Amino acid sequence: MNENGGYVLQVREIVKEFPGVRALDGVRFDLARGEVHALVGENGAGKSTLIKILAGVYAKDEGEILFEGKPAVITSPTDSLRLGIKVVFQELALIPNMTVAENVFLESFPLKKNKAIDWVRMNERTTDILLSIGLPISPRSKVGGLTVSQQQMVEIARALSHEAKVVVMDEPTSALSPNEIKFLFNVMNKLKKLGIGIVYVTHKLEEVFEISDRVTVLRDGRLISTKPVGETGTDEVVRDMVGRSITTLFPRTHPGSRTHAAANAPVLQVENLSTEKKLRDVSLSVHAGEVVGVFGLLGAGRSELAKAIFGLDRINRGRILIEGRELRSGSPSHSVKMGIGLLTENRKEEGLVLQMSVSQNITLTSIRELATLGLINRKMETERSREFVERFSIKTPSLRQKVMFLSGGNQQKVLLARWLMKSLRLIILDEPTRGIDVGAKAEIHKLIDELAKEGLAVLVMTSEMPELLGVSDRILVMSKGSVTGEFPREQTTQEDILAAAIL
Amino acid sequence: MEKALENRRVGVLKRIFAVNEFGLLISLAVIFAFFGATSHYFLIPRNLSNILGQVSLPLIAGVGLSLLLICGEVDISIGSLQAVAALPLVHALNGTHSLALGVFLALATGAAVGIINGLLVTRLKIPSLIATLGMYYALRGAVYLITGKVAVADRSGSELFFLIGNGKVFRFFPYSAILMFVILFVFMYILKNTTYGRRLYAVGGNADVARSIGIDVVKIKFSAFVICSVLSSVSAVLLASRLGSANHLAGTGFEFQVVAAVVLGGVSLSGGVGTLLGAFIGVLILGIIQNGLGMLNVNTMWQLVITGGIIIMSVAIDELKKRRG
Amino acid sequence: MKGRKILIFIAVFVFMLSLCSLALAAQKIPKRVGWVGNYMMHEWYQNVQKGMVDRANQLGIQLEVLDANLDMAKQVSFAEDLMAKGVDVLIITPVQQEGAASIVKKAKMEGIPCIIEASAVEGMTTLVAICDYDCGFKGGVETGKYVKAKLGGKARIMAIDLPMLRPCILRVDGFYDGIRTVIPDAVMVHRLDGQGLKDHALQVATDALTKDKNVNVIYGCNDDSALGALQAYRAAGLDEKKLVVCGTGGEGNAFIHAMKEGGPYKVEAAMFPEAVGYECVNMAVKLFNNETVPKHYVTPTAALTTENWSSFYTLAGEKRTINWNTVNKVKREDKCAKY
Amino acid sequence: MEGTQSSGKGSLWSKLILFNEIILVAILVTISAAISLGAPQFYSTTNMLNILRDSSMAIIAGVGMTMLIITGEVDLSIGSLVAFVGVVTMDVTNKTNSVALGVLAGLGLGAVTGLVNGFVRTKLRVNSLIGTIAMLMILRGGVYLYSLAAVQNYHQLKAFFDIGNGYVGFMPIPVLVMITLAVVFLVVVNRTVMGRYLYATGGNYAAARISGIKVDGLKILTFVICSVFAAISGVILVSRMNSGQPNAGTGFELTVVAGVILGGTSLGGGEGTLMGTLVGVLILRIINNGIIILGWNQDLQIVISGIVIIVAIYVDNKRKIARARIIST
Repeated sequence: MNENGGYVLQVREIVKEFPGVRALDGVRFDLARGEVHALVGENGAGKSTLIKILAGVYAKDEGEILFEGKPAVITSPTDSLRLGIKVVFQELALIPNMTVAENVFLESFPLKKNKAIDWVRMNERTTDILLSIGLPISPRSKVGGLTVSQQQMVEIARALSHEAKVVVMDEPTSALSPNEIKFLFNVMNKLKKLGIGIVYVTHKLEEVFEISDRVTVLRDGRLISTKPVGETGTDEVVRDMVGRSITTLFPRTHPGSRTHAAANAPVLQVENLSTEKKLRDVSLSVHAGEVVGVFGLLGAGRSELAKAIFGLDRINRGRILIEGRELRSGSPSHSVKMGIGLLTENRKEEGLVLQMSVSQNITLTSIRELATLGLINRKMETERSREFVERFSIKTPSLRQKVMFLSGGNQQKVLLARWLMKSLRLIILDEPTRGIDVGAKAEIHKLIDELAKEGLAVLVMTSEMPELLGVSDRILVMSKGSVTGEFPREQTTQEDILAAAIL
Repeated sequence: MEKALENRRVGVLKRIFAVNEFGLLISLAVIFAFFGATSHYFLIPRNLSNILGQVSLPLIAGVGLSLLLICGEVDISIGSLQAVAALPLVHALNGTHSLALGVFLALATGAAVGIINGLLVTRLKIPSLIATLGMYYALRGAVYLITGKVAVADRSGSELFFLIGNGKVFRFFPYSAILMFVILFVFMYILKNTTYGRRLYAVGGNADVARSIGIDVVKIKFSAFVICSVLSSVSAVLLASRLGSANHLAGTGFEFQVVAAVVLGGVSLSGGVGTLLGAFIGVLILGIIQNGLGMLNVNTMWQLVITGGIIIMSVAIDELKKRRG
Repeated sequence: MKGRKILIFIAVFVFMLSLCSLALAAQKIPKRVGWVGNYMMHEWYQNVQKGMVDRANQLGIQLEVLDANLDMAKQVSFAEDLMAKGVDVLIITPVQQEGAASIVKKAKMEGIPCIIEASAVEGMTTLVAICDYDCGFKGGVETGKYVKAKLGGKARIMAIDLPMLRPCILRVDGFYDGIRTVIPDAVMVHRLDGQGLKDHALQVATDALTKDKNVNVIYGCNDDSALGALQAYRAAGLDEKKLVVCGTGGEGNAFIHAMKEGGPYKVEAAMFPEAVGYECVNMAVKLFNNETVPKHYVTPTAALTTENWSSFYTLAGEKRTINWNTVNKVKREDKCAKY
Repeated sequence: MEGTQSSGKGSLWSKLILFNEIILVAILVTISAAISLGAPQFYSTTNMLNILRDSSMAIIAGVGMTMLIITGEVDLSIGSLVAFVGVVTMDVTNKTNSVALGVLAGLGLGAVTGLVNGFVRTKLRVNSLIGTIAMLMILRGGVYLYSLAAVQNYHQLKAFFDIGNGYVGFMPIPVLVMITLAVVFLVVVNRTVMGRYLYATGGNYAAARISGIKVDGLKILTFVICSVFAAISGVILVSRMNSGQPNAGTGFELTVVAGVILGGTSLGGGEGTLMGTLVGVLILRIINNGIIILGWNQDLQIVISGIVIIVAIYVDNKRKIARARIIST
């Protein structure tokens, strides 16, 4: 055992090829017991390919995997689970219509002698496991009704339910609020104490340095560096990731509030807005050329506010004014006419039309402008979309490529392009950089800045503190469906914001 | 705070699910009461026992179809199967006078068809609606070709064969109904308390997830196809008994009747959702409507209009509830 | 003098009346008769029902009509339902003859007399129906005569069949044999499955005419089939002067309109649905009184032509009325040539 | 995902792969060739025109159905609608002695039906598969309530006869109607904003809605189009039959849906082409026609249709996989 230095998992010269691309090119990676090993890199660097191989989703072309020093054959998800490798993907592997307990024991339900499912034991053991990671939820509740972080915990509970030795986490925090992240880190430390090795895939470097012991950087399918976090720093890691050093993550060239807010009338005015869903008496205003950041813990009502302003949800009380004219609620098509755009937090479900091409997705909202008498001018369509593909440097083999084959970052850019092709007054961005790599993040922040500069009113809902402080001119904090604080960016601290967020 | 949030959610869900079957029961009760009030004959024991016998056919097939729908697939070839499966049964009866052999052959035929459907969908990756639509044509045509459109009457004189579809215990409880309840309860148990049953839901709820955690999705779906076809051929046996023959016209429109019934019972066409209790109620509702309208001598035109209307209304009400939560 | 005559007259009259009433009293009348039809929305059965209702009303019988609507399972269920309702006599029109055997058996067990209409069923007591083969035969003969007289004696036939149902096959066979008694070298060019529906008949006939449009006789196992094929013939732009059409059934008013038109529709092998219904009720009464009845009670059929149809039916608007005394004069087979 | 070696780089091959209807066309050609071997009459112009005239009804209905299925819905009620429209058209023509009014009434009925179907789907949220099966029953009952007997053609108006049986030059009028509609809607679906919206709505309802598309309105409109097109087929059929038959159109809905599916339109929505539907319907029609011309047992019609559907979809799936490869590399 010791000849492999207590490593629970060793990956040697792994190669994986897809038609046209070499996704992994002789990557080495190893993980010790009770270690958190961060795995970072831009999209397309090969992170997800690597963990998919560990999960048994893909089969490796070359190289070998040692598990506890012994060569391991992983050809199917079952194999990797049997070994004791548990991968928690971003798209959580849960069945919404089934209970927590069922999801925890989905691979193998506890059975009675007569092979019948032992519901009592299943529920008890689930409760125990959940308590052991400090999550007091009923094993009988349907997973569909849980928050994202709770659902993650259910997956981790699943890992514990069949004594996993390795847990791989694919960007677990991208959908979590700060204190949920704290909670997750506590759980991770608990796992460490149990001697479980954790592969931690993330885009948030600050987290890398907070939780992990070592960090490995991949780029273009190659291994760039593996260092103990003590011996490296953010800039170095970023340089390794993108191959160049990014000057600044949060460029700001637009004048910001000071000039505008005073000067012109607000583009968006929300007065005592209340909805069935959640919102209680929310009032706010956004001016042209201003970026307003809305912060709130999960369940605070950020997304609900975004949807309500856009007119997706019917409102009970209050009104929404766009440049003084009242917005008819419950009719998105009307909102779009009024010049509002919404980028929702879940790209795939509410954004992209997956089986449509890149260009068709880009032009979806503005197709009318590209048509005469309803007839689409194909030439114009291609030109315009090409223009945006270049301006946003969207990586795609062709405009005809189905958007489903693009990486997360590029998909997000496609959606931004869709809205920016239309001339808007106000754009609402809900978690615009969720699950997007550093490089793309920076580009999107740059775009936000440009939008404001062009005189758009921008409303950014985010749960990422750096992003919030980075992009916004003004910061609104929400809690339990109402606005609990407003700060100008200049004079505020994380503490103030969090204080308001948990009011 | 999370706990509170959590509990509220669970509460809501609990209510929804309670309400769903409850709502169905209400409509069932209303319909039942209506016919009870309007027809002197509806509530007499004799008629009630008839209803039990009559719904047993669509329900037995409906159990199989529900399993299939729950794991995210569908089979519309079951109508044609009614005609196919009866052929070997009656031939065997006439030839060997062995009911056991006949039934075995009928079920075997069903299994064979199920295997074909399963292969088409799981191996050749053809959407089940299309694959089984193809089989729906192919099987019916095959029966016409084989029989030359001449029905095969049962000449075995086997009393038992007559009884399985027509007989009643204590002149009240139809054999077919007993069989129906046995099958219903067995599969209720399987769905609730066996790994296989829960995996059906898992696969229907999200096949990718199921696959990713090592559930053999192909095997599960495949088995569901076979079960569905076998149960359909069980109802085919009952039908053959009720018709006293293997009939090339048997089961025309049966597939839609069953699909409508189970969907009415809240089994989702998109998979992962539904209970056999719901399916049972759905079948009962349609069965009672047919019987009741008959008792009132309502002509076919109105029967069609009313049945169609009730289907739309029931589903609409169900949807409304789902949205209300 | 005068007065006594009148008295005697009255006495005699009263006596005769009482005799009649005795005669009536001798025969019990069932209170309720139930009928499970196979396809009540079809015009044929609408007219069968007309005949049934008329007779039932005359005898003061309550008639209960249910419709299997071509669903055999439903037919069995409805038969059960009627028995549960406790009807005195059951009339069944099988959706498919072998499919009704168990109903007959059940009725026997219940001791409810059961009449089969249209097509024979295993173990039945009695069948009320036409002779399909003979009906087609008559049509064939009449058509043959027309061909000999007007179309130069060569007959090339397109028959629209409904192989799904035995009776239809018999009709087509009968027609073929019938026409050959007049024109021995008549040829069956096409024998197609039109599913008894006008649109399907139209479609298959269109295809068949493409294969070989050298046809001068169209026969349909029911009126819709014949008329559908006629439409195909017209659409193909063929000469209607060189064609004769013979339909079967006289199910609705369509054939009367067609004959009035003066087109090629010259012969109708009529099966008088009203008579069928009428006789079914009579038979119900007989069975109810346990009288002995024939295994097959044959109802009249006749070949109608443009000349004589009006003596059987009168059409006012869309309401047709059957002329009983001509129909009752029609000679009936005592047994069918083929089953 | 699973490997097929068909990702050939041969440019001709890839061109073929990229051409959506290649498989169908291939099947069409093969079957036609096979039939004409056994029966030379098959290639007679009359037969070709007959096939076209007879398919025109299913194709016209198929155009509407394809659009509807692209939006992720389906309409199984058209079978009964065809009969109802026929009866109403015939009856109104008799009463008013005007073909125009009769046709108008028929199409009006179609539009209303479509409207109802649309509302049942979008407002009552009833799954369209179930909702329209119910509507299938309701309409079939309704047409018989309207008239139990087949409605005869009283005035024998020339115009009425011509709708289904007339010619313009050598071209049967129904075929002309079919071609016009097909061409127009090929453009609508492939080149217009509405077409794009159809695909978007079927592809991702939520996304389409957020993109400012009036999704429910669009669906209702498509239901109406589908029903009106079915009604047009109904009018053609009644003219060809020369009487309003309440029992007409049985199984028509399945013929059309089968044709659309065979044409490669996925029932999931968001995918499909009118070209495919055109070829798909033709294939099924030619199978029926061929078997009669060959003088085979007619029961083979449904058997072979069933098998062809399965095979075609299977092969076309393989093609789609290969296609995806070629584009993405």
